[in-house]
Amino acid sequence: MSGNDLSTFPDYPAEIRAPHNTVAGVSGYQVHIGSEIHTIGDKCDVLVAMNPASLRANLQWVNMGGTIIVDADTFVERAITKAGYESNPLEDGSLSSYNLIKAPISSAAKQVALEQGLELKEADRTKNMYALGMVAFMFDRDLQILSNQIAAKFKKKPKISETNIAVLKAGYIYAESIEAIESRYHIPTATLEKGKYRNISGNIATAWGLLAAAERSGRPLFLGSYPITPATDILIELAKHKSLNARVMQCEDEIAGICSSIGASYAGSLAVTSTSGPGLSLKSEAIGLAVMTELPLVIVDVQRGGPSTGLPTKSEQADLLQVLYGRNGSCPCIVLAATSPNDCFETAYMAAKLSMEHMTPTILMTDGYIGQGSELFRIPKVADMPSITPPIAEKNDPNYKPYRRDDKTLARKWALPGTQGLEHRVGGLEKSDILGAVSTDPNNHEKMVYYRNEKVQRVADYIPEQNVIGEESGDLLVVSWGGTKGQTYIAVKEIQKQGKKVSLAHFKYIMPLPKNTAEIFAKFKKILVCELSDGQFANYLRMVHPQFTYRKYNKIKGTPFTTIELTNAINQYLKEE
Amino acid sequence: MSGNDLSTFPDYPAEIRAPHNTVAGVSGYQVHIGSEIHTIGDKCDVLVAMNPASLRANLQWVNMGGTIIVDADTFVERAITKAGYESNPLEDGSLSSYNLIKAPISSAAKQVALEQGLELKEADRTKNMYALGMVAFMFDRDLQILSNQIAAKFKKKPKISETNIAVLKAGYIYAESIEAIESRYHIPTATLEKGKYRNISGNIATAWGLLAAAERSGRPLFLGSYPITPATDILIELAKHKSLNARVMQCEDEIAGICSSIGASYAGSLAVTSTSGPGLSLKSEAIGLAVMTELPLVIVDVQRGGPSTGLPTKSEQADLLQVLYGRNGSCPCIVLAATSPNDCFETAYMAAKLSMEHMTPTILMTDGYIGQGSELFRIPKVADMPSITPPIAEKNDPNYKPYRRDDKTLARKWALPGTQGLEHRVGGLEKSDILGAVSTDPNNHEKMVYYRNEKVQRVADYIPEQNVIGEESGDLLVVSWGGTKGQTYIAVKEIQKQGKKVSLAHFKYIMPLPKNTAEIFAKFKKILVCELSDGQFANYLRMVHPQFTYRKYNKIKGTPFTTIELTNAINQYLKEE
Amino acid sequence: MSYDIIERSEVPLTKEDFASDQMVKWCPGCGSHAILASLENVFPKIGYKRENFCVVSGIGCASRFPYYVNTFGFHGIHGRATPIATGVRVSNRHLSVWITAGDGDLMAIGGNHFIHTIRRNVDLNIMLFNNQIYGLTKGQYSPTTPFGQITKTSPYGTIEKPFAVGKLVLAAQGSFFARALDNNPKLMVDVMFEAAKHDGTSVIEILQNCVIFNDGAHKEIADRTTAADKQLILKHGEPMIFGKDRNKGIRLGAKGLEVVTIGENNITEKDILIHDVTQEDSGIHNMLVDMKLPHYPMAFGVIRAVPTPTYDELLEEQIKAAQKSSPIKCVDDLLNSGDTWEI
Amino acid sequence: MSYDIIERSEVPLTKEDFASDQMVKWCPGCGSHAILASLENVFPKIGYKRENFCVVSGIGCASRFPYYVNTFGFHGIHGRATPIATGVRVSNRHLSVWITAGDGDLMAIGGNHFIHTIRRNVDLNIMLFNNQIYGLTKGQYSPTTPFGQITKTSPYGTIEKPFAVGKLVLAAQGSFFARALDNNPKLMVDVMFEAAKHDGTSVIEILQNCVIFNDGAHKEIADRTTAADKQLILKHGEPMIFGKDRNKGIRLGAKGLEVVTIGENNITEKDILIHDVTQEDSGIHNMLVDMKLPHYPMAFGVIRAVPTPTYDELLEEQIKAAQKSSPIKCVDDLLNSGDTWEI
Ligand SMILES: Cc1ncc(C[n+]2csc(CCOP(=O)(O)OP(=O)(O)O)c2C)c(N)n1
Ligand SMILES: Cc1ncc(C[n+]2csc(CCOP(=O)(O)OP(=O)(O)O)c2C)c(N)n1
Ligand code: SF4
Ligand code: SF4
Ligand SMILES: [Mg+2]
Ligand SMILES: [Mg+2]
Repeated sequence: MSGNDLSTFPDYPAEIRAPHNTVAGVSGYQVHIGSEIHTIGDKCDVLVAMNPASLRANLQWVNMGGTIIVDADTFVERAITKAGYESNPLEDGSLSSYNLIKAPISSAAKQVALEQGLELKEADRTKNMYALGMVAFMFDRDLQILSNQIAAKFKKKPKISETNIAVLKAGYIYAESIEAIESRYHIPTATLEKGKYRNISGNIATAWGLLAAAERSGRPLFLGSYPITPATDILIELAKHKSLNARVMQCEDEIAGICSSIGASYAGSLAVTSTSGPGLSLKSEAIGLAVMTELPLVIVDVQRGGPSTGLPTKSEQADLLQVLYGRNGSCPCIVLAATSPNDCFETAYMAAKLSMEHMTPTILMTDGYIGQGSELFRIPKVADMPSITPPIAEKNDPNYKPYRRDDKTLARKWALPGTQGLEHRVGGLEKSDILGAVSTDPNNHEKMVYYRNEKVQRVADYIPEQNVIGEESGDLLVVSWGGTKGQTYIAVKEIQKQGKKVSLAHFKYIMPLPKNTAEIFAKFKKILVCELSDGQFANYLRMVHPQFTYRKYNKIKGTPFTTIELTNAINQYLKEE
Repeated sequence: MSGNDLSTFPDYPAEIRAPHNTVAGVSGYQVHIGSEIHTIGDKCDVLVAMNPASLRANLQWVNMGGTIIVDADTFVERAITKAGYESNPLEDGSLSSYNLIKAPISSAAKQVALEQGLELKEADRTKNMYALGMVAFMFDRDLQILSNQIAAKFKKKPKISETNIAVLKAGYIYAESIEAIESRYHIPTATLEKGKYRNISGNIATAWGLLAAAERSGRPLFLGSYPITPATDILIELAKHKSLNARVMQCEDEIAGICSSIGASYAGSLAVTSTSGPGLSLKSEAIGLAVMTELPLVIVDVQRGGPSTGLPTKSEQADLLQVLYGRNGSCPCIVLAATSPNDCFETAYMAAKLSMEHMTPTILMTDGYIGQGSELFRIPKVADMPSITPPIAEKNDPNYKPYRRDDKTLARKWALPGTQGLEHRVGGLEKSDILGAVSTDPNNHEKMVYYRNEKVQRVADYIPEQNVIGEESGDLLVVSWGGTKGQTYIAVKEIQKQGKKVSLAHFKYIMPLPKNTAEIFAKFKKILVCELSDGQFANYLRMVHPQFTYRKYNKIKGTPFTTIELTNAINQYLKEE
Repeated sequence: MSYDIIERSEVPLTKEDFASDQMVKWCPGCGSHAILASLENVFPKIGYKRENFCVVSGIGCASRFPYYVNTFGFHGIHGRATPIATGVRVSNRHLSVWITAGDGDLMAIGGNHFIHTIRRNVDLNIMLFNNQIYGLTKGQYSPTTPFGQITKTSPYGTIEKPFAVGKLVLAAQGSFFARALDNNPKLMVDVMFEAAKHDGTSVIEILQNCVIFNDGAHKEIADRTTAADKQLILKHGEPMIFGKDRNKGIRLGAKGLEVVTIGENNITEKDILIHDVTQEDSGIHNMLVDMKLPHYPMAFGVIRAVPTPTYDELLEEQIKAAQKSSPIKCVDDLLNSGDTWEI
Repeated sequence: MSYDIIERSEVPLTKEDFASDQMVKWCPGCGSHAILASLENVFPKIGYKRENFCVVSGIGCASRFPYYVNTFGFHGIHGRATPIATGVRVSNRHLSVWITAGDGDLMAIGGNHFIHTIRRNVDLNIMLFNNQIYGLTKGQYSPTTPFGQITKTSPYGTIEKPFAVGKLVLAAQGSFFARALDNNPKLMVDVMFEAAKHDGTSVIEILQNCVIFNDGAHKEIADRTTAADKQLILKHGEPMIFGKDRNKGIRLGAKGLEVVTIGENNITEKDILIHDVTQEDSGIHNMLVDMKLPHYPMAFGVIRAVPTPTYDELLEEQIKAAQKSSPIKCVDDLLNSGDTWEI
C-alpha cells in the first residue's frame, strides 16, 4: 500500500453484509508487511477487531504476544452474547497473553466525521479509517501516501475524501498518543528490484494480462462470461475497457459464455471465458468443441471450495482433474496455473499466447486466494513482452486446408471468416486429416486423436524448463503448483535454514509438464507433493511419470497452508525410514 | 435368434437412411454364432451385401475363403461407380478368393411379396427376409422358430407377417437349391446352462435391470432424460413401462434430466438419468449436487466415440476419467461398468442397489457396442436377486439428523418429504456434520470431504472380490474393463492355449476397485492394461495402486479390439526383456 | 383437484410452526423478509400438514429461502430449481411444492427450464423475486434490468432489452400468472393462496427491493403514497377500477386497453372491463401484463388462472390406465414377455 | 444499417457459387432439400461476397446445413448455435450470419439461448426447421410436437403443450418473425431476403416435412390444392386477403381477429386489416401468429419486422465512444493508470 511489498487476502463468509456482530458476518482482513513476501502471514502480529464477533472469529490467527486492537464501543452485552461469548473478553482476562488495545473507534470516528459535516449515516462508515490510521502508526507507514490514495479513490466526492483523511489522521494520532502500545513494528523499506510498481489483485492482473495479449497479437479481445464468485471481478474489470476494444458479453449462462467465445474465436478474436468450478463443469461439453475445432480459447477457472456449490468464498485446488480430464473422449487442453496475484498477469498472457500460437484451448487456473488477494506488481512494458504470432491463414492461399498442420507445432491455421478463398467448415464431429471433412474412418480417428494430444505435448518445447528452488539434488523435493507458491516457498526456505537437503519445485505449467520434470524428480530421494486438494496433482504425476514415488500432503479445509503445517509435514517425511 | 448363443453389433454410420449405394450409407450387421460367445467375431465367415457400397465397406471383415452373398440385382453401373468401384467386383475376379454367391435377392423377394398381395412399396421392404432365409439355410437354423418370431413381431399385421414368412422360405429354398453353396456351416447346439432364455440388447437389459431394482426396493422408478445416441433406447424402453409405474420424463435438456432426477430422488424415487458422453459433460455440475446432498441416483453413460460430438455411432471407453473426476472439487461417485449386453441387467441392478443403500450417486458405464449389441440372456427371477434395503428414515424418529451416518456404510438416512417429523433441508453448500446446517468451518469441511470419499471406499466391503481368469499368478496379467470382456477373454484363452502363463482380470467394479485388486496384481510379473481409449484405466490404476507397473495397450478407432491385435500385443510384451 | 389430494393438518397450524431455527441472513431492509413473513402466513392458511410442504430453490439471495421455512427444503444449484421441483412433484403428487428464486436464477441461467416447466404445467408454485439485479453476486445486471442501467458489469449501461416476466409466462402457455409487491403483504398472501389452489405451474412475480445493489428499482410503482393511482389490483369478476378516488378504470378500446375516468365523457362503471382470470385466449391477459407507467397503472394480483390439466396428473392417468390394461404387472412378467425359449 | 456495411461482391454470384462439394445426406424427400435450394438462391441475391457469409448450426438433421453451403460454416454442438453465432457476429459485424437448426435444437436444449439472443437483438438470421420431431435421433417428440402425439418416447401420447414459435419470439421482444413452408420456394426466398435486410435477430419458422419420422405433420396446411384457403400470405402494406377466390380477409373485431368474406354482409376491401410489419406494439402480430386452422388460415410471410437497434451495433457505439473519450488508449496506459510508485 505505501511502499512495501504486501500480500493480502480477504477472508469473508458467503453472506453479504450479514447481520452485525455475528461470527458468520465477520469480514476479516489480514495484512502482512515485509520485504520478501510469498504469502499472507499464516498468523498475524496485529489483529483489528471491529466487534466481538470479529474478535472471536479471528483470534486464532493472532500470534501469542501479538497486538489486538478492538473497537471498544461495540463490546456491549448484546453483541458479546450474540458473538457467543459467555463473558466480556475485554474484561475477563482471557486475552491476557496479548497486547490488547481497547480503542473507542466508532465513537471517535463518528465525532470527527460529524464535525467535518457528514451525515450520521455516512459518518458511521468512516470507522475503518480510524483503525487504519492506528495501524499506519504502528507500522510506520507514511500518512501522506495513504491520504493520497484516499483522495484518489474519492476523487469525485471531495467531502468524503477530506473526512476520511481527517479520521485516518485522528486514528493515527490516537495510536501515537495512547500508552497502551508497547511494541511498534519497524519494517525496513523493502528491497525490491528497481522499477515502477503498483498494487494488483490476481483477478485484475488476469484481466490485464489478457488485454496485453490481445494488443500484442493484434486480435481483439472477446469475453463471454457469467458472474460467479470468485471469478466475477475479471468480468467486471474487462467490461470497463471498451476503449481497448474489449468486447465483453455477460451471457445468460456459462454455456452461452463459452459458446459465444468459441464463435468469437472462429471469427478471429482472442476469445476468453471466465468462471469458477461449477461454471467450468457446465462448460465441459463446449470445451470439447473447442478442442475438436482446434480453435484458440482461454478458459479461466478461479477455483473455490467444492464440490458442488461448496464453499464459494473459500479457496481450494481441487478442480485440477476436472480441468485436465473432465470431458468426454480424449480431449486435451493446455493447462497453466498462476502462482500468485501478480503472476496472474504473466500467466494469463502466456495462456493467450500458447492458445493462439498452438491453436488449442488453454485453461488458466487461479483460485479465490490469489484471485482476490493482492500483491505488489512491477509494471511491465507491453513491448517487452514476448511476441504473439497466431498462424493466420492468408487470403486465397491455394494450399489452405482446414486441418493441414504446421510441422513443428502441429497447429492448424486460423482461417478467418471474411477472408477470400478460405471458405471452410468446422464442427464437433471427427474430421478427416488435412481436408477436414466429416469422417468416421477408424484409422483417421486414431490419427486425429494422436494429433490433438501430440499438439499439446509439443507445447513443452515452447515453455520454460522447470526450476528448482534450492539444491538440484537432495533428500526431499517439495512439489507444489499454482496458488500455494508463497506458502511452500517460505516453508522450504525455513527448512533449508535448518540445514536440511530439501528443495522446492513449484509448477506453473501443468499440461504439458516442463520437459525436464522427470530429470528433476530423479535427483531426489523423496518427493512430497503438497496441495490444497485430495492429492490431484500427485495423482496426475503418477499418471505421467509413474516411475517415481509421490507422497501426498493434502489439506482440504478451504484455507491456505500454514508454514508450521508444511514444515511439520516435510520433517516428518524426511524422518521416515 | 433360434437357439444359439449369439452376439451382434450393428455398425452403422451417423447418417439416417443415407442415400442408397454409397459407402457412407451402409448399414452392416455382423452375426456370429457359436457355443461360447464373448464378442462379435472379429472377422466373419459370411457377409451379406445388399448393394455394392455395403460390399465395399464390409469386405475387409470377411475371412479369406469366407462366403459372400450379394444382391446381384443392385450391381448396376451407377451403384457400382457410386460405391467407388472402377469395375464390377462380381465380374472382375477381384473376389476370387471368396465363396461368392450372386443372388437375385431384390427381384425374387419382390415377386413373392407381390404374389402375396403386397403393395409395391411394401414388397420392396421384404428383401432382408430373403437374405435371412438364405443364411438360415446355411447355418442350419430352424425355419419354424424364425417364422414364429416374425409372426409375433407383426402380430397386428397378418398380411405382412404371412408375406415375410413366405419370402423367408423362398430365400431358404433358393439357397438350398443353388449349387453355388459349397460349404455349409454346422453349428452344434450351444451348451448353455439350463434355463429359460431370450435375446437382449444392452440398452434394454439396462432398462430392465433398473425396473427390477425399483420393484425389489419398493421405490418407484423415475427417469429424467434427453435423447442421445447411443443411449436413447433406454429412454424409449422405459417410457413403455407405465404399467410398472415407471415415471419417465423426456426433458428439455440433459441438465433438466438429471436435476428432475435429483428432485425425484429427494422425494423418494429410484432416480435415474441416462445419456452419452456429451450429455454427461452437461450433467457434471448437477452430479456434484447429488454427491453433496448424498442422495441416490443412477447415471447411465452409454459411451460413444469422442471428443465432442465425435463419432456418435462408434464405440469407445474414453469417458472414464470424466466419469471418475469430471466435477469441481473432490466429488466421488460409485462407478460400475457392464461387461456385455446381457451383463447390463445385473450391473444396472447393482448400480441401483449400491446407490440406494449407500446414499451415493452411482455412474453406470456401458458403451454403444454393448448397449446396441445383443446377446442371449438367461431370464432370472426378481425374487432371486439380492435384496435392496435403502436406509429410509422413520416417521418422527427423534434421533433423525440430516447428516447423521450409519456406522458401517457412512450412509446418511433417506428422509422422504411428506414424512412427519423429518423436516430438513439439503443443498449444494457444504453442510455441517450430523446437523446439516450450512457451514464454512474449515475442519468440518475436511471432515465432510473425508466422509464422502470414505463412504465410496467402503462400498468395497459390499461388492464381490475381483476374479482372475486363468492361473492366479504368472508372467503377465491382462487387465481390461467394461465392454471389452468378450474380446480380451477370447484373446487370453487363445494365448493360454499356447501354454503361456497369462491370465485376465476384467474389471466391472471401477470405483471403488475390489479389495483384492493389489493382491492380484502382485502375483504377476507384468501387467498389460488393454482398453479402447488413450489409457485412462491404466492411468487410474497408477493413481490408486502406484506400486505396480502398468503397460498400456490402447486402441482408439471407434471399433472393438480384434483377437489378433490383442494376442500380438500380449505376445510382444511377454517377449520384452 | 390436486389441491384436494394433499393431506391436511388435523390441528390448525400457525405462522410459528413454519418459522425455522436458522438465522435469516438477508440484509436489513431487504424485501425478502416480507415475502418470507407472507409465506409463513399462507402455509397455515392452506392447511396442509407441515411435512407436506416442500420449498425448492436455486442459488441467489432469494434462493436462501428454504433455510428459513420449517418444512422440507432443497437449496439447489443455480438455475435448476424448476427441474428439481418438477422431479419432486412428479414423484410425489401429495406434496405442495414451492419455488423461491431470483430473476437471474429463473430467467438467466434457468430460463429454459422456466418456460418448459410452464409449458408442461407441472403443479408447482413459483415465486420469482424480481429485484432486477443479481443480488448474491453483488450487483450485476439481470435479464430484467431496465435497458441502459449502469451496473457493475454494465459500466456504460446495458444494451439489452429486459424480459417482461408475464409475457414470457403467457407465451409459454402459462396457466397462472400473478404479480405482487414486497411492500404489500396482504396482496402477497392473497396471490400465494390463489397460487396454491391453482392446479398447474403458478408463477408469482414479486417486485422485490434489493436495498444494497438496486435500491428503489420499483420505487415509482411501489411508493405507498401514490400506489392507488399507479397500481391496478385485479380481482376476478370485478371491474378494473383503480385510483385514489376509485374513479379510474380500464376499457377495451379499438387499439387495445385504455385508461378512462368514470364520470367523464359519459363513462360509467359498465364500460369498465371485468377481470376474468379464466379466459383461455391470452389476448387480454397479455395486454394486462404489458401495462406500464406512465400511460397505464401496473397490474397486480392474479392476472391469469385458467384451469388446465397438469403434467403430473396426466402422467398419473396414463400410469393408472396402463396398469389396468397391460398384461405386464411386474418385472417377472416383463422378463418373460415376447420370444423366449428353454434350454 | 448493418445490411449496408457488409462488403458486396463485384461480380454477380450465382446459385452454383454457393453449392458445396459435400454429398447431401438428407433422406430423399426431406423438406430440407428445398430449403437449401432456396438459400442458395438468396445468397447471390443478397449480393455479399461469398466469404462474408457464415452459416452456423447446432446438431440435428437441419444442422447439417453448413456442410452443404460453400461459405464459412460452423457445425456446433446441440442447442448452441445461437451463442456461437452471437460470438461470430459480435466479433465481426462485417459478416452475414445465418443459423439453420431444428425445433429441438433451438427450442428444447437451446431454448434459453434462443430467447436471450432474440431479446438482445443480435443481428443474425435464424432458420428454424420445424418438423415437430427429433429427426436425427430417429423420432422422439420435440417441444413443438402436438399434444397427444404418439412418438418413440411418447408411446401413450405426449402430455405437454407444444410451444408456438412465434409467440415465444414475440414475448422475447423479437424484432423480426416470419413463417414459411418447405414446399413454397418463392415464399422462402422472399422471407429469407427480408430477414437478411432486417437489422437484428430475424427468426424464420419454416414448416419442414420429415418424411421418415413425422411425415405429413404439416399436410393439412401445406397441401397445394387447398393452400389458397388455408394460408394467408402476408405482405407489408397490403390487405390481409386470401382464399382461392381472393375474397376472404381478416378484420379486427371486438374480440380479436375475424375471418370475413368480401362481398358478404356489406364487407368491402376497406374493412380488411392492412398488414404492418413495423408496428412496435406486438398485439396484432401476436394474434396473427396465433391464427390456427380450422377457424383461421395460418399466417405466412413476414409477420413482424420492427426497426430496433441491434446488440452488436450498440456495443460498437459504446466502444467508439469510449475510444474517443477515455484517456486509456493502450494497455501501457492502463498498467500505468491510478496509484503507482517508483522504487
Ligand atoms: C453455475 C453457477 N453460475 C453462477 C453462479 C453465481 N451466482 C450465484 S447467484 C447468481 C445470481 C443471483 O441473482 P438472482 O438469481 O437474481 O438472485 P438474487 O440474489 O438477486 O436474489 C449468480 C450469478 C453460481 N452459483 N453457479
Ligand atoms: C448434448 C447433446 N444432447 C443430445 C444430442 C442428441 N441429439 C442430436 S440432434 C437431436 C435433436 C434433433 O432434433 P431437431 O433439433 O428438431 O433437429 P432435426 O433432426 O429434427 O432437424 C438430439 C436430441 C446431442 N448430439 N448432444
Ligand atoms: S443483496 Fe439485495 S437481495 Fe440480497 S439480501 Fe441484500 S438486499 Fe436482499
Ligand atoms: S430424418 Fe427427417 S428431417 Fe432428417 S433428413 Fe430424414 S426426412 Fe429429413
Ligand atoms: Mg435478482
Ligand atoms: Mg426437428
